[in-house]
Amino acid sequence: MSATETAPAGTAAADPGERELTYLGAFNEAMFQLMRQDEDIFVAGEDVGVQGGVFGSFKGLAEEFGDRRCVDTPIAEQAIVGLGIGAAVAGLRPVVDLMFMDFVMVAMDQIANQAAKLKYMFGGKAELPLTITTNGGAGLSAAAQHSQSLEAMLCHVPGLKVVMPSSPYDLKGLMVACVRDNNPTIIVKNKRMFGSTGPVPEELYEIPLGVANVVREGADITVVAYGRMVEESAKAAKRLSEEQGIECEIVDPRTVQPLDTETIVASAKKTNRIVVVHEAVRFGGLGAEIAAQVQEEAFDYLDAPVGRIAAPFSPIPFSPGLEGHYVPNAKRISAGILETLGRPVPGA
Amino acid sequence: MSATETAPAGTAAADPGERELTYLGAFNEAMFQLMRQDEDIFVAGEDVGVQGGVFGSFKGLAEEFGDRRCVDTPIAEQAIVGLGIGAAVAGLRPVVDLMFMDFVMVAMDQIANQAAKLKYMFGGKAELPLTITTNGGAGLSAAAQHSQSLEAMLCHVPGLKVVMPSSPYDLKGLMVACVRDNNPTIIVKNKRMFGSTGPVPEELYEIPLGVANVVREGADITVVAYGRMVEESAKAAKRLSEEQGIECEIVDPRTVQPLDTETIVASAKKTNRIVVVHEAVRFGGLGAEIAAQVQEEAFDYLDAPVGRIAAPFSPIPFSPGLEGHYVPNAKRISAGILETLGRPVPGA
Amino acid sequence: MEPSLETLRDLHRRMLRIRLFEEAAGRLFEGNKMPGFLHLYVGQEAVASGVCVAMREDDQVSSTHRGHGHLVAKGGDLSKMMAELMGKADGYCNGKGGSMHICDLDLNMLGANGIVGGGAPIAVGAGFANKYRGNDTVSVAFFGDGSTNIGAFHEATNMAAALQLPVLFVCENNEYGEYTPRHKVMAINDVVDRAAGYGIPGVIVDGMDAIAVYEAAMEGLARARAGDGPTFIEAKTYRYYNHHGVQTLGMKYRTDEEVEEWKKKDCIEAFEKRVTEAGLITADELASTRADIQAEVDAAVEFGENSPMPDVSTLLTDVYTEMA
Amino acid sequence: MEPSLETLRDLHRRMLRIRLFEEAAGRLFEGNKMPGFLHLYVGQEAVASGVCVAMREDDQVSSTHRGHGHLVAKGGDLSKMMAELMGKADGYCNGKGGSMHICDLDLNMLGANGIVGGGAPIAVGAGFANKYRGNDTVSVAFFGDGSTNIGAFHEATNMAAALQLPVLFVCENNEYGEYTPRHKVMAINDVVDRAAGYGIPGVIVDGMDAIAVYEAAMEGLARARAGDGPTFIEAKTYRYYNHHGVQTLGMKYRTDEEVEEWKKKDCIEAFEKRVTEAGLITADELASTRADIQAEVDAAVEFGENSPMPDVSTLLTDVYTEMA
Ligand SMILES: Cc1ncc(C[n+]2csc(CCOP(=O)(O)OP(=O)(O)O)c2C)c(N)n1
Ligand SMILES: Cc1ncc(C[n+]2csc(CCOP(=O)(O)OP(=O)(O)O)c2C)c(N)n1
Ligand SMILES: [Mg+2]
Ligand SMILES: [Mg+2]
Repeated sequence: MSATETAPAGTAAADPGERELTYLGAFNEAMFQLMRQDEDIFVAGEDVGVQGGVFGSFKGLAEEFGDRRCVDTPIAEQAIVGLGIGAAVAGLRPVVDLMFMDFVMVAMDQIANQAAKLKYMFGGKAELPLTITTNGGAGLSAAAQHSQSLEAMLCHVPGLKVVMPSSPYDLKGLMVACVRDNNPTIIVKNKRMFGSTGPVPEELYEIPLGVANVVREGADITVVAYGRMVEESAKAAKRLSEEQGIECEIVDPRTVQPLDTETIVASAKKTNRIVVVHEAVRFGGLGAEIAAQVQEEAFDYLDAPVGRIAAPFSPIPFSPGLEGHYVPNAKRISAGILETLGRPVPGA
Repeated sequence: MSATETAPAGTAAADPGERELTYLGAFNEAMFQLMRQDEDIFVAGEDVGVQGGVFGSFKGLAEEFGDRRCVDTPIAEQAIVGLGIGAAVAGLRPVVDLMFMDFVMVAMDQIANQAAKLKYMFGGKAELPLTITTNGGAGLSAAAQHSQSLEAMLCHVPGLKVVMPSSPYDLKGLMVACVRDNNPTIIVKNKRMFGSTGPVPEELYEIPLGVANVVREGADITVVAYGRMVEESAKAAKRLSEEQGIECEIVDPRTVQPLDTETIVASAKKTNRIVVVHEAVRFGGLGAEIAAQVQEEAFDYLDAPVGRIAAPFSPIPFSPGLEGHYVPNAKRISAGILETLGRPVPGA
Repeated sequence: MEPSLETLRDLHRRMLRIRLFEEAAGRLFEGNKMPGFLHLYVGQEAVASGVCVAMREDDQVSSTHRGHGHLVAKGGDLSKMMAELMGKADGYCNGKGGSMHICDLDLNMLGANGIVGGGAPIAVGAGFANKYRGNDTVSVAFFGDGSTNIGAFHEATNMAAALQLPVLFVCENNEYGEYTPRHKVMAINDVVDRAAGYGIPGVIVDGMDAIAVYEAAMEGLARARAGDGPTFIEAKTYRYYNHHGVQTLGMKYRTDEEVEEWKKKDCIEAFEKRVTEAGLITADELASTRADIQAEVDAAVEFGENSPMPDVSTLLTDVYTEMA
Repeated sequence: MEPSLETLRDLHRRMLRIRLFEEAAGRLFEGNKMPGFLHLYVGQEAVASGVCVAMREDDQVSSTHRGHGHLVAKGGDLSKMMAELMGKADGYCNGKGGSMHICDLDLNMLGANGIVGGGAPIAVGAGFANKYRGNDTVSVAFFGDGSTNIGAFHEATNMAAALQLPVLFVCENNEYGEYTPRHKVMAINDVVDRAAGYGIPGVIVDGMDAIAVYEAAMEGLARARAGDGPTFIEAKTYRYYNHHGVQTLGMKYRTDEEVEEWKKKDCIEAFEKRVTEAGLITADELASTRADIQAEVDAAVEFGENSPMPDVSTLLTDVYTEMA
C-alpha cells in the first residue's frame, strides 16, 4: 500500500481555513497523518524517538507508532541517509532526519553521490521515495556550523528535489508532497520560524512540488523569496506600499529544485524589475541562478539588473551583534528593492 | 622556514619559454621544487607514496623525500583532510590529495565546515596553509561518481579558494601559489588534460590567485571558460574567426574563488556580449554567478543575455555514446556563441 | 552443514561463470572495446559464490567498485552485463551506469558502487526494511579490506549492530587497497578484529575455499534470520589482476612471487581437484559445465558487441521519477 | 606515579575553575545573558583536569561542542572565555565563535567543535605535525561516547594508529548522546572495546576520579612520546545538566535517581574528601582556593558584561588571510 494510492482525491492545496497551527505543529501534524495513512512510512534520526526530535518536530510519534516506526539512531549522518536509501530501494517510504542543515555536509556523499544518482546510474530501474528533513537558517546565535542555508549546493545536484517552506500551511502541504514523491527530496524547515503561526487545514493536503506561490501581487517590482525571507520580504513590501506607494509582487518558489522559472519570469515580465532574496551566501547562491535565468528569459523586459539580497561572503558569526547584520531583514530588503527601482535608499 | 619567505624574488608569471611539459609533468615538477625549497611541505593521500598517485601526479616524490614527506594514507577522505587541517594549524604546509573531485563530497564536512571556517570562527587567530589537490572533469567513461565538476559547491563556501588550471603553465604556477597561500585552497586538475603539453619554465614561478588571464583577445564576444573548457573554447574561437570572421575574447579566470570579476566585466563592456562555459551542470553552476555579476555590473552594455554553455541537468552517463553529448565541446560552444550573437546556428 | 551435491555444483557453476565472464571482459578491455575503469574480480570467486549460494533469492546484496563478481554470483544475466560494461543500450543500466554501477534490482543485487564504503549503508537500509516488514530476508554487504578504514563503513556496521538488523557483512580481504598494502593503513593483523568493536560476532574464513565461505555464510545468514543481528565475515583472498585493468605481474606494490603463491591456491582449481578426487563430480561433468559457460560468455560478448550505443534521446531520462 | 602534592593542588584548581566557571555561565544563560547553545561540562571536570595536568604545555588538544572544560583545564583565560560566550568583542574569538568554537591556539587548545567527530581528525593532524618535526609533543583528542559512532572518529583513530602518531584519544563516556542512551546506539558494553579494532591499547578509567584519570593519561602520553603510537582512554563520567542548557532533573530520557546517584560520586567533593582525610591539603587551603577562583570567575563575568559587542566593521574580516 503506497501513500500515493491511498491519497484522498483532490489533495491540491486545501482552503487554509480558520484553524491556526505553529510551523512546527504543522510539520508534526503532517507526520502523524502520513504515518497513520501509510504503514510504509517511518522516521529515523538522532533523538527523533523518545525525545521527539531536539526541536520537537517528531513529538508524540514514538508514543503512537512505537520504536519500530520512529527510530532513534546513532550519531551517524552518512548511515542515517544510507539507511533511508536502502530502505527506499527495498520499497519503504523513509523519512530521515538531519538535525541541522549544516550536517548535510557530513552526509553529502550519501545524499549527492548515492541518493541523487541511483536512479540514473541504474538506467531508471530504481525508485527512491526518500525524504530527508532538516533545519536551516541563521539568527539564533548558533554560529558557523549550525546556521547555514546550503540549498544552492543541493540544487546543483541532478536527482534531488529541494523544498524550503515559508509558512505553516506550506510546510504541511509540501511535507506531504515530499513524502509521497518517489524521488529523493530534502525539506528544510527554518529554525527561526518554529513558533510562527498560521492557518492550517486539518485534513491531509498536498502542495505540488515545483509550483511557485504568488504571495502578494504588485505591479512595480518582483521579489523572489523563500523560507523565512518571505516573511521579511512581506514586511518590506508592506512598508514600501504604505510609505511610498511601491507595490511589490512577492513570488515564493517554495521548491527551489525544481524551480518554477515560468512563474518567476512571468512576474518579471510584468513588473520589469526583480530582486531575489535569500539567507544563503550571495556568491553562488540560488539568487545567481534565478538572476541568470531571468536575464536569459526576460532580457528585453528588464529595466534594471536583477538584484540580489543575501548574506555576505563570510561564515556566520556567533555574536548577535554581528549576526544581526549578517542575515537579510526587512530593512535590507527594502533598501535592495529601492536600489533596483533606482530610488533613493534612506541612509545609504 | 616558510615557503613565502624563501620564494625567489619576482615569482610573478615567468616567461613560458621553450621547454614543453605535460600538464601532469608540470604539476609534478611544482611538487618537487616546492618540497625541495620548504621542509614544511609534505603530501598525504591514497596511493601517493610508492605508487606516486594513481595518475602519477606524485611520481618520484617518495623516492626523493621518503615516506615521512610523502605519506600513503588509509582510504579515509575525512581524516585525510583533517590531517591536513591539524598539521596546518600546527604550522606545517600540507598538500593533501583527494583522488577524484567526486570524493570532495565524502570529505565535505572537513572541507567546508572545518577548514573553510576555522579562521573566522577563531576570530582570525588561525592560519591554514592547506592545499587540497584533486582531479575533476568528465570524458573518460568514469560515470556518475568519478567525473564531476563540483567547483560551484566549493565557491559558495566563504574561506576556500578554488583553482581550475587550464594549461601546464598555469597548473605549475597556480599550484605554487596554492601551496604558498596561507588559506585553504583546492586545486582541481582536469583528468582529460593529463597528457596535454605546453611550455613550462624550469624555475619556480607563481601565478597569483584571483587574477584572470585573457587567453585570446577579440572584439565581438567574451567567452569566459576555465579548466579544459578553455581549450575547447579556443578551438571554437579559431573556427569562428576563420569561417565567419567572428573574434572571441577568451577570459580564463583560472581561480574561480576568488573570481576576477573586474577582468570579466571589463571584457563584457568591451564586447557587449558574453557567454560562460563550464563542464559542471548548468543549474547552479558558476555560470549563474558570473551571469548574475555581469548583468549587475554591465547591464547597460549588454546587447544580449549572458549565455551559459554547460552540462545538462543529469548525472554523468557512463556510455561514450551518451557522455559525448553531455560534456560541452567546441561545437556546442560555437553554437552557444552564435546564439548569443543572434546569428544562425548551423544544424539548429 | 555438509553441502549437498547440488550445492557443490552450484558453487562450481557460479565461480566459473564469474571467472570466464571476467576473463572475457579483461580481453575486451585490453582490446579497447570496454570504456572506463575495469576492476576485475578474478581470484576472489569463492567469496561471492560461497555467500550467494548460501543466500536466498530474496536476500539482497550491496556491492563495491569490484562488483561484477557479486552480480554474476547472484545470477546476473551475462549478456546484459557485458552490454553494460561496453556502454551499450541493452546493458543492465542502458549504458548509463557501466562497470561501477551495475545492478539487477530484480535479483536483489542493489548495485555496484563507485564510492568506497558507499554500499554498506545501503545494505543496512535494506536490512532495516526486512526487519521492519518482519520477514526473514537478510541483506549482505560485500566490501574490501581497504574500505573498512572509511567512515561510512563504520557508521553502517555500527548502525546495523545497534538496531540488531539482519545484515551479513562480508569483508573480502585481498590485502591491498589499490596500490597500498594493508599493513600500512591499519595496525591490526586481521580485519575481523573490528567486529568486537561493534559488538557483533566475527569469523575468519579461507576466501579461496568456496565451501568454507558457504558454511560461514550459512551461519551468519541463519543468525540474521533468527533475529540475532549482524555477523562479520573476513574472507582471506587475493585479486590476480591489477587493481584496475588486466596487468598481473611486474608491479611495484606487490611481488610477482606473491601473486604466483596465491594462484597456487586458486579457488576453482582447488575446488575441482577436491570434488573430483572425492568422486563427487566427474572431470567430464566439470569440463562440460565449463564448455556451457564459455558458450554463454561468448554469446554475451556477441550480444554486447551487437547491441547499439544508447540513443542520445535517453541522455536526460531517468533523472527523476515522474509523479502522476 | 603517585601524584605529587603540587599535582594534587593543580588537579583541584583546574576542576574547581571549570566548575565555578560553568556554574556562572549557566546562571548567565538562565538569565538570558548568553546567546546560542550552552553545553555545560559540569560533572565531567575530573576528565579534562586529569588529562591536562598530565599534559605538557606544548601538547595540543582538540575538543567538542562541550569544550569549555577542556579550555579551562588547558589554562584558558576565564575573562576571555566569558566574553566569548556572551558574544563580546574581547572574547577569545572576538565574538565570532562562541561556545562551540572557543579556542586558544597559544595554549595549544585547537578549538571546540560544533560537529560531532569533527575535532578528532584535527588532533590527528597536530599529532602528525609533532611526529614530522621529530619533537615529542603529543596531541589529545577529547570526544564523547556518542561521537564514536560517527565516521570521522573512526577514520581519525585508524589514521593515527596506522601512521603510529603521538595522539591520545580520550573518550568521555557520559552514557548519553543528547537524549539517547548509549545502549540504543552501540551494541557494546564499554566504548573501549573499539580500541582493539584499531590495534591500539585501550584502558577504562573512573572519570569521576581525577587522580585515576591523571595516571592513565600519564601512561598514554608517555607511550605516545616514546613513539609507540596512540592510546584510547575511556573515562566513565556523567554530565549533571541537560545536554544543552541548565535543566538537571525532570527529564524523560534519564531518571532523576540516576542523576542523584552520579552526583554522590562528584569528582570535586570526592577529591576534597580524599586529600583532606589523607592530610595532604587542609580544608582551609581548599576553601581559600575556592574563594580565589570564585573571585576570578566573578571578575570574568564582569569583564564579559563590560565588554562591548563586536563592531560591525569586523563582520567580514578574518575570512581569509591576506597574502603579501
Ligand atoms: C571514497 C573513495 N575513496 C577512494 C576511492 C578510490 N578507490 C577505488 S577502489 C579503492 C581501493 C579499495 O580497496 P578495498 O576496499 O580493499 O577493495 P579492493 O579494491 O581491494 O577490492 C580506492 C582507494 C573511491 N572509489 N572512493
Ligand atoms: C555531525 C553532528 N551530528 C549531530 C550533532 C548534534 N549533536 C551535538 S552534541 C550531540 C551528542 C554528542 O554525544 P557525545 O559524543 O556522547 O557527547 P556529549 O554531548 O555526551 O558530551 C549531538 C548528536 C552535531 N553537532 N554534529
Ligand atoms: Mg582490498
Ligand atoms: Mg555522551
